[in-house]
Amino acid sequence: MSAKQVKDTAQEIKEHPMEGLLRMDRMPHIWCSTCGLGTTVTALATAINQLGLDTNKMAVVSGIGCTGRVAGYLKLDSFHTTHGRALPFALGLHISRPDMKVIVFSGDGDLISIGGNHFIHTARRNVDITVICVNNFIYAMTGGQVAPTTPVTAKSSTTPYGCYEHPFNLPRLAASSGATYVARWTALHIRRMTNSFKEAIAKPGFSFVEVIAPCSTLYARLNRLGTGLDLMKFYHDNSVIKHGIEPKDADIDFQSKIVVGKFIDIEKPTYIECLNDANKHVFGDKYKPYGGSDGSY
Amino acid sequence: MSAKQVKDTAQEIKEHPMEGLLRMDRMPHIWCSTCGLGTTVTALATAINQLGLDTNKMAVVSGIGCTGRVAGYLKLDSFHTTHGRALPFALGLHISRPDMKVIVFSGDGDLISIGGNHFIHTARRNVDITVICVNNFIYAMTGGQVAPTTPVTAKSSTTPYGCYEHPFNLPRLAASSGATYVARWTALHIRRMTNSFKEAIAKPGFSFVEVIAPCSTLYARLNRLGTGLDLMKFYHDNSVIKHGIEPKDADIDFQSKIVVGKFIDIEKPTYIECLNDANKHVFGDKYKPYGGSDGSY
Amino acid sequence: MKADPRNVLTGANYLDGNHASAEGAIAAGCKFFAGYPITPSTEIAERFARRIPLLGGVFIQMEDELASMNAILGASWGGLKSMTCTSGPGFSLMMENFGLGIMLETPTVLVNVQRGGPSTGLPTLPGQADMMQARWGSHGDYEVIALAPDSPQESFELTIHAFNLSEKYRMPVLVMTDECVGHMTEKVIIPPAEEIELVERKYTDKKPGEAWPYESTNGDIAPMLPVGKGYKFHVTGLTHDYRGYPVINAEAQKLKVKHLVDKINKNVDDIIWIEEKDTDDAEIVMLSYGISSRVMQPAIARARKEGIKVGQIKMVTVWPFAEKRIAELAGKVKSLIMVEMNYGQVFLEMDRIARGRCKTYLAGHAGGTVHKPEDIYQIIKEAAK
Amino acid sequence: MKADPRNVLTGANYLDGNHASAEGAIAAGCKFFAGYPITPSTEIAERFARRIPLLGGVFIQMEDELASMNAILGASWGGLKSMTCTSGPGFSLMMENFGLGIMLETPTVLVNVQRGGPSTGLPTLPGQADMMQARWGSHGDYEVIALAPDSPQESFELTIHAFNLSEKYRMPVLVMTDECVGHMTEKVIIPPAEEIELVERKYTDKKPGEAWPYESTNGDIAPMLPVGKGYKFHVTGLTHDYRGYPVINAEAQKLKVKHLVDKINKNVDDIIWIEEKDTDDAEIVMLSYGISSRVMQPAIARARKEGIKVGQIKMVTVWPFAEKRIAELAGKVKSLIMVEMNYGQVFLEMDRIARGRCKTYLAGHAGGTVHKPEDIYQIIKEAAK
Amino acid sequence: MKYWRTPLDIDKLKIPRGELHIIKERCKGCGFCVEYCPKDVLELSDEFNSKGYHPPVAARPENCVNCDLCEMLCPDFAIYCTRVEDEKEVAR
Amino acid sequence: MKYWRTPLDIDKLKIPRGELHIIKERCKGCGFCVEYCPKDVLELSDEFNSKGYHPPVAARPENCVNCDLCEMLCPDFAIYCTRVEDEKEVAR
Amino acid sequence: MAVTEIRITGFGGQGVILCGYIIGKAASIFNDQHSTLTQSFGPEARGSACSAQVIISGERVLYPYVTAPDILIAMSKDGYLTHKDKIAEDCIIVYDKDLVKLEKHGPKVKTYGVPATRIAEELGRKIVLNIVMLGFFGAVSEILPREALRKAVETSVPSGTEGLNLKAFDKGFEYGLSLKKETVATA
Amino acid sequence: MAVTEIRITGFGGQGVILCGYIIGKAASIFNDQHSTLTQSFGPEARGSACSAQVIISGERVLYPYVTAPDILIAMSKDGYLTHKDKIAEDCIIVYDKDLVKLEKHGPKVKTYGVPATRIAEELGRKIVLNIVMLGFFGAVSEILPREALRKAVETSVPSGTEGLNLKAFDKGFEYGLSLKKETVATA
Ligand SMILES: Cc1ncc(C[n+]2csc(CCOP(=O)(O)OP(=O)(O)O)c2C)c(N)n1
Ligand SMILES: Cc1ncc(C[n+]2csc(CCOP(=O)(O)OP(=O)(O)O)c2C)c(N)n1
Ligand code: SF4
Ligand code: SF4
Ligand code: SF4
Ligand code: SF4
Ligand code: SF4
Ligand code: SF4
Ligand SMILES: [Mg+2]
Ligand SMILES: [Mg+2]
Repeated sequence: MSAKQVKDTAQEIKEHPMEGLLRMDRMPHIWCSTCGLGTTVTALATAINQLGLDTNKMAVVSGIGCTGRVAGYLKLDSFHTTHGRALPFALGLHISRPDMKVIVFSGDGDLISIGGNHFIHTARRNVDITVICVNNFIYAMTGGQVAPTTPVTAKSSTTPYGCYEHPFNLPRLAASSGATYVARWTALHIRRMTNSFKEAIAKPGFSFVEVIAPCSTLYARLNRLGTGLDLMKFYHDNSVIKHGIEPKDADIDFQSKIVVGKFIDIEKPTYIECLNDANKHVFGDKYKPYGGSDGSY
Repeated sequence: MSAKQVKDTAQEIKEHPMEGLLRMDRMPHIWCSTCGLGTTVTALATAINQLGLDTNKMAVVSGIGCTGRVAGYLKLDSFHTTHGRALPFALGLHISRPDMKVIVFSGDGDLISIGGNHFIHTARRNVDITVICVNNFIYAMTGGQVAPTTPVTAKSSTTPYGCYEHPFNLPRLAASSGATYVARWTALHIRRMTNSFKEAIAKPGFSFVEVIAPCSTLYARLNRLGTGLDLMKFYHDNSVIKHGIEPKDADIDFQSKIVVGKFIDIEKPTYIECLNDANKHVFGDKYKPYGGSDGSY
Repeated sequence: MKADPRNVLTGANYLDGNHASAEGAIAAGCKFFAGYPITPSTEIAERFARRIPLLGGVFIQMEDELASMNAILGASWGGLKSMTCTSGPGFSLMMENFGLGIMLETPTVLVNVQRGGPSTGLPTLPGQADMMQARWGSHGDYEVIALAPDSPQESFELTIHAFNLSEKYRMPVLVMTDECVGHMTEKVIIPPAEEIELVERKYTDKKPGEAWPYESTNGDIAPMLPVGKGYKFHVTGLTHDYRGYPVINAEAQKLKVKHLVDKINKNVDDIIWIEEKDTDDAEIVMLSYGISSRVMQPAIARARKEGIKVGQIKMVTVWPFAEKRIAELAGKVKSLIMVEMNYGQVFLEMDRIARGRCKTYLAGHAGGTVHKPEDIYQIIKEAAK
Repeated sequence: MKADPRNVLTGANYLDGNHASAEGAIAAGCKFFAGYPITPSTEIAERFARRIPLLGGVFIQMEDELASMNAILGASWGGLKSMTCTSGPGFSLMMENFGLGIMLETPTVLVNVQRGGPSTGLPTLPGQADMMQARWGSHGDYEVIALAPDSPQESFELTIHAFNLSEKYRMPVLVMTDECVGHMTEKVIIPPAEEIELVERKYTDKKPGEAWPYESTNGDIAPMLPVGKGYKFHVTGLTHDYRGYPVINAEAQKLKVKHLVDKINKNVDDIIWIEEKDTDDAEIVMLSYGISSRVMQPAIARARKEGIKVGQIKMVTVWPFAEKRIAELAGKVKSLIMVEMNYGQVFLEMDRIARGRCKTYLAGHAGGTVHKPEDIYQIIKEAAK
Repeated sequence: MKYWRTPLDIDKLKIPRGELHIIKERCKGCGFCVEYCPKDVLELSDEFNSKGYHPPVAARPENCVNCDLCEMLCPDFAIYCTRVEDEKEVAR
Repeated sequence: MKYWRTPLDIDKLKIPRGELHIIKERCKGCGFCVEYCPKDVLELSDEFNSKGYHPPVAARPENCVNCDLCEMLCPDFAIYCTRVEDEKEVAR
Repeated sequence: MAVTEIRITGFGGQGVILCGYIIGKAASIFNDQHSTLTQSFGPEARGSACSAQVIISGERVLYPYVTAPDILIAMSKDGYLTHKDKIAEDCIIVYDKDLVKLEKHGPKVKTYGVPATRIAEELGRKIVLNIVMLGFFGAVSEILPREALRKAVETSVPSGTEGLNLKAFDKGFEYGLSLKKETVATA
Repeated sequence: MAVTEIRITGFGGQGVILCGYIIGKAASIFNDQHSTLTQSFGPEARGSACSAQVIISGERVLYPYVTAPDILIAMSKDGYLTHKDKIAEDCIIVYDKDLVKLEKHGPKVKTYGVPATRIAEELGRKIVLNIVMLGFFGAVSEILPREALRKAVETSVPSGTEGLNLKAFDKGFEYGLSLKKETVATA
């Protein structure tokens, strides 16, 4: 048998294929066992690798949350801002450096609860930012409180007897606000998710990918759903792929089928294109298309 | 000829049929000549009168703006809060007094720009509040800045060369967030608007009526659209009634047809119904349905 | 008015400061809690959410802190005792509408479980560096009431006290605790309901049509108008007159701001609650509040054992500041030492009031943990020189 | 570095303070303005919006003030000079993320055109009651730089100065003006571009892989890292080390907070800019800033005419406070008088520093209009007794 | 509160008639009432009120059918119409 | 960066083979890799790492086809697979 | 007069502020004086009372607000009524004849009426009433050179409207000149 | 001992805090002492190091944190390594045998190992490992009456799980007793 012995020495850390995109000096990360976040990060790193983009010209911005910690682990120019404010920070960064790809990596609470206003407005403006939202149906970082995504009857530390608020359907909200690319996958749809990330990053305009991911420590535990592994399986097995479906038909109920797929992929001028077109129209040749900071300041 | 001479004496002020619902001690109001706000207020007062509700048990909450001043003129328990925050204040008021009808009267900037997050979340929760948004396509109170409703190419003091941001379609945003009643009229659709106000107030749940109204001093002037009267006519003449249309087909462009009508009217349990149902389910008879403050404190 | 026995968990409980705060609020009759999670305050909300359904109240987790602050104002006007809790970042976000509460003269309670700042700082570790923000964090002139518990027991008691003060002075009241107290678990003795005295809200006794929402000036407290009873009153965050109607001029401004400031300044003797020990013969007086007032004690004990005459004042109310008493002491003692977990905040007020009549010292700390008693001791030694 | 002539409207202009601020920003090379309208500040945004398209920059009206504050931080990291403007209510909303700017050590400029508060207050009338909020409005410990112009001319100049200080000290800098100055139109002389000195941002000269974003402590200013150049750095609002990585403990907290505070405290001599007049022989020194420092002059002139030896200090930088000089004067003069349009804010700091060595007076005002010179005069008379 | 009324006596056609009340000082001369009166009852006057606006006058009061449109459209609560009791009877 | 490869030499079927690398100390024993390995290569070991987790071992390493699924799913960047150069030739 | 205080009063939309701006600019930029323009308007919105205040001085203006104006320009009845009693003893009142009905004033007060709204309406744009008033004010007050005011008008109105506005200015000025002549004649 | 300082260390999810809570409650509520429990956990999230600290005293506890624990309960290697050197001279170390490999300690330090995770796994719920540790700690430390600890367990665990937890407690306690006996026997 020519198979070599499995190596398991820590010396080989340097060879992990994602290491170029990860801050190895910060490993191990803080995420729990069977948390879906690490998997989603791998998918993003893979997407970036596969796109072959200049990683010097990419930035990631996060708010606060377990998901928000992504900015601390990805080896790009990376900004860990305040809770809910990743998008406006990213908008400023994007406008100042339109030549860079800006990715916002945010949790469901961060992005849609406290950050909800920025979400709808940045989408409305069709700002060329890629937004990845890890929806674990809960506020994980702070210990398992209800989120605007928590399905009805699901338990959280602030809905100890079961949630009774109607949740958002994030793809629908994104689409209604103006997003030009909208997709949803579970964390186990690893290759499809990676592909969506690639499409979203390549897309000029506001692109949004929701990733349904297990929070083992809080969501799974509070709802007696087993481990994150069970949840990972559960989400995947209970999902149906429906590309191009009307987002409003993609509501998520507790423990019922999760519709996944690419829902929206349309063309619409981005914020900066609109800005340049409008000014060109008004000022003619006097106007030099806006190009942002040349990076030299 | 038996027609009497037209009376025009100020003594008769007391007889104006709306006076029971207006704070006459605050007249004249601050709104400009040919502003559409007064007309909208009359429609609301008429709706309240026609519904025959106990006006002791109604409250109106506004944020800041020309529209926000409505709370100061309607003779109900009325709260002029801070810019953008009418909805959460109203939510607290409503939950504390579920027996009362709470109406939020808000401008497009107040409600959807700075207040956008509260808008989508209060709609999501289907809180039993009636929201009237006077959309004049601009920030009027502060002197005519761009709003998230300003149509592309329209001028404002902060888009002096024409707006280039994609605007929101408010009915679509409301519907996507969870509103159970959604309608839009122009200020000149006086009887239809009144009727929608009646339906919206009667509706249990989050009801939303958008009123397209002229701002003569700023929007009309900055865009050389004549007087408020011209604009009033313009909006009305350029509108088409399409009841039940998908809200996403009701985008507004600058100077193109405005789709008006009742778009959404669905049944869904309200926030307090959900709360009571959930707790009843968990606690059974131990749970007394939540009834709020009895008003005696 | 006595507390309702259904709301009171009478007996010996083993609770952390946050859970104790929640029990205090419930005992005080709080029926509406609008909050947004933030470490290290969230347990207050969580306990309230768990306890309130069978007590006839509502917990709602709002979309953010701005919404939370406004919701509790709305609910208070609607006739429910209401509260929220937060920590530094959320406290900053609440500041605009805390000001609305001040301006509308709305009773409500806000608990800030302080952590290390600025910005996201140290979410899980203590600080006391929001004390000046508590005093000055919203725009414009106004005065505040801020209490600081040093233990779960006091978290329970001062939360009730905060509700009482909020009704008495018709304003939002702050409980400024910190991560150490909030996450410290100790025995909390909850007395029987009949031993818990509550301040009832005062509503007008005038008839609709005759009553206005702000019928008092110069710091006198006007009774509130109830909603839904035909008063059809109006209130606004704009500068307003006794009718609640906006009046945009300097005279109205003077009347209103003076009233807001006088409410506190004229009642300092009623509001201020400080606890003194060994100040009679003291040459050095240590001032502190909250957890720091507790941590300084081993250092004081050591110093006294060595014969240094150290007295101490624990400020239960930090704002308004006990100006009169401190001024008096400044004229008598050799040194005043402020012990607080920040770079010198309440210290500034002590220092000002000392007017150079004694030496003043700051025993400060950047936060992240409490002072080492040793460090405080060294400052006492220094001050005793 | 000199200003770019394309950005400078050299010559005599008739501008109000707000338009002058906008011109100052443009002259300073500001290329990104994210704002949210609010009376009485909006004209700054409006002018910027009108002027910038042909100058290669962007104005964006954000959805709210929280977004505005964050957007300018993002743009600053992206390499553009950025700014926002607001007034009281918006200032309160910006406080959380002003703290982020402090923590990330991000150069940017925030102009607060003060109006009467608290809450919505007096939108169209002046106040100076956000001065302590400027100092303490965000949670946690930190120091700020706040400038106060007294005229459109100074609005122009101090906005440029604010940009310079923000780059020099790598932090957000506040321009605390007010409605009166903002809406007051006067001649503004704008010098030729080559007479306008600008501070260039300092970027690291180390190579990617070798450089970290916070390679300094104790108040030394570390050069920034540019984005998009392969540094792949990380920054966070959590307490962090020189690498920008979060470190959640008391030691890291001490290092970081001390650094933030030292940045200012060690450089007060460079930062503080006060203008003295007649202080040499003065028995009474009047302190003031912004519009109040101007309004007090007729009163001072009148008093001097009557032989009262009144000197004056106009504080161009209000924060950091000119502690050294004021302490010096307190030891020499009979009285210090603070003239400000609030109920006593910066006064508290003056009073503290006086340490009882001279009498201190507050010439305060609730806002809504400026002081009557007569009222100030009466206080001088009182102080001269 | 007014509703549309059904004629009680169908033998006689009652033409509803209205009496107009104009509160000149409140009027801001917007012209909504003039423009949208279905019976063309109103005209803007030449007169200025103290704010400098031209309030309307009922140029053809006899035509008023008490439809309330002017009242509902007036943004300044400056005009309203009451029902005239002595209605004109018209033979069928 | 790895892509699915098309066999170059179609006469011989190259079964892609992988060499597994497990960084035990980083592993949090979630079992994703074990569960989703299409070739059932992995098992959780009995061993504890210093955090108290059981890292996987390659129980059937010869079955590994270098599909990378374990690598992509691992939330802790604790496992990866490299292509083994000396591929086994299989007669068609 | 070392210091001249001017108050212009009217309601929103009448161009009260612009009128003040032009006066201040004429003094400051085209007549080498110091001037400070401040404004006060109603509760943020248009349509309510509004007033502009200009102080012209040989030295830097320190106190920015008008206390007792030497000149009151009244474009609305409300504005006139609000401010009519807070004026200098020898105040010059310049008002729109059709909008403002004068009340009794002290003996030293001089008053000059002009049908500015009507003149503006005749010019086809009611909006230039403020510039008509301004011209009229220039002629009757004589505190600033006509050319300084004209230049200030020219450089302050929206581009494209200079002609109309200068015409309005001249109309007002001429009206003022002839009125002055009359007054002198009848004096 | 007037004051006993105890540190419990492990990682998130192991129930470290609950373990401390039960000890503190046993002392405070069921043994008429004062006790203060504080906790420190990693950067907000689970999965990282976490520790609980209990101070038991006859008087009110003033300084709330442990400085040099008299007892160290170690449920993870990381936790043990982090805290092993900051202990009292005569500290009692109680540790999970399978998770923690002891290093060298001073002569006065007493150490007691228990295969708590394995015992918990045998009981069918790995999650009760903290209660096994607790029982074991109770037996070997002898600072609190067994009954006080049992009552504290009973009133602190989620309702419905009392039986399992008491079983876990007793298992740990018994293991501790027999180990103690052994130690005494070999001593
Ligand atoms: C202003 C403010 N409010 C609250 C918090 C506390 N906080 C931190 S993370 C978080 C929620 C995280 O939830 P989510 O965004 O869903 O991320 P997850 O942890 O689930 O990945 C909250 C409320 C904060 N840091 N700042
Ligand atoms: C926190 C805060 N930001 C900004 C403002 C200033 N402000 C007052 S009203 C307003 C916008 C009003 O626009 P809209 O809601 O559309 O009402 P409108 O005046 O058009 O009726 C703004 C920005 C404020 N009062 N508070
Ligand atoms: S708490 Fe939940 S979301 Fe956070 S790291 Fe753990 S499993 Fe993941
Ligand atoms: S500014 Fe516009 S919205 Fe405001 S009152 Fe005037 S016309 Fe109406
Ligand atoms: S009531 Fe009708 S008919 Fe009569 S004046 Fe008014 S709009 Fe015209
Ligand atoms: S609608 Fe009202 S305000 Fe307008 S012209 Fe008629 S009466 Fe006057
Ligand atoms: S690479 Fe594929 S086949 Fe090989 S161990 Fe990983 S998952 Fe299994
Ligand atoms: S997926 Fe990674 S962390 Fe999970 S068991 Fe496998 S190697 Fe360990
Ligand atoms: Mg989440
Ligand atoms: Mg609007």
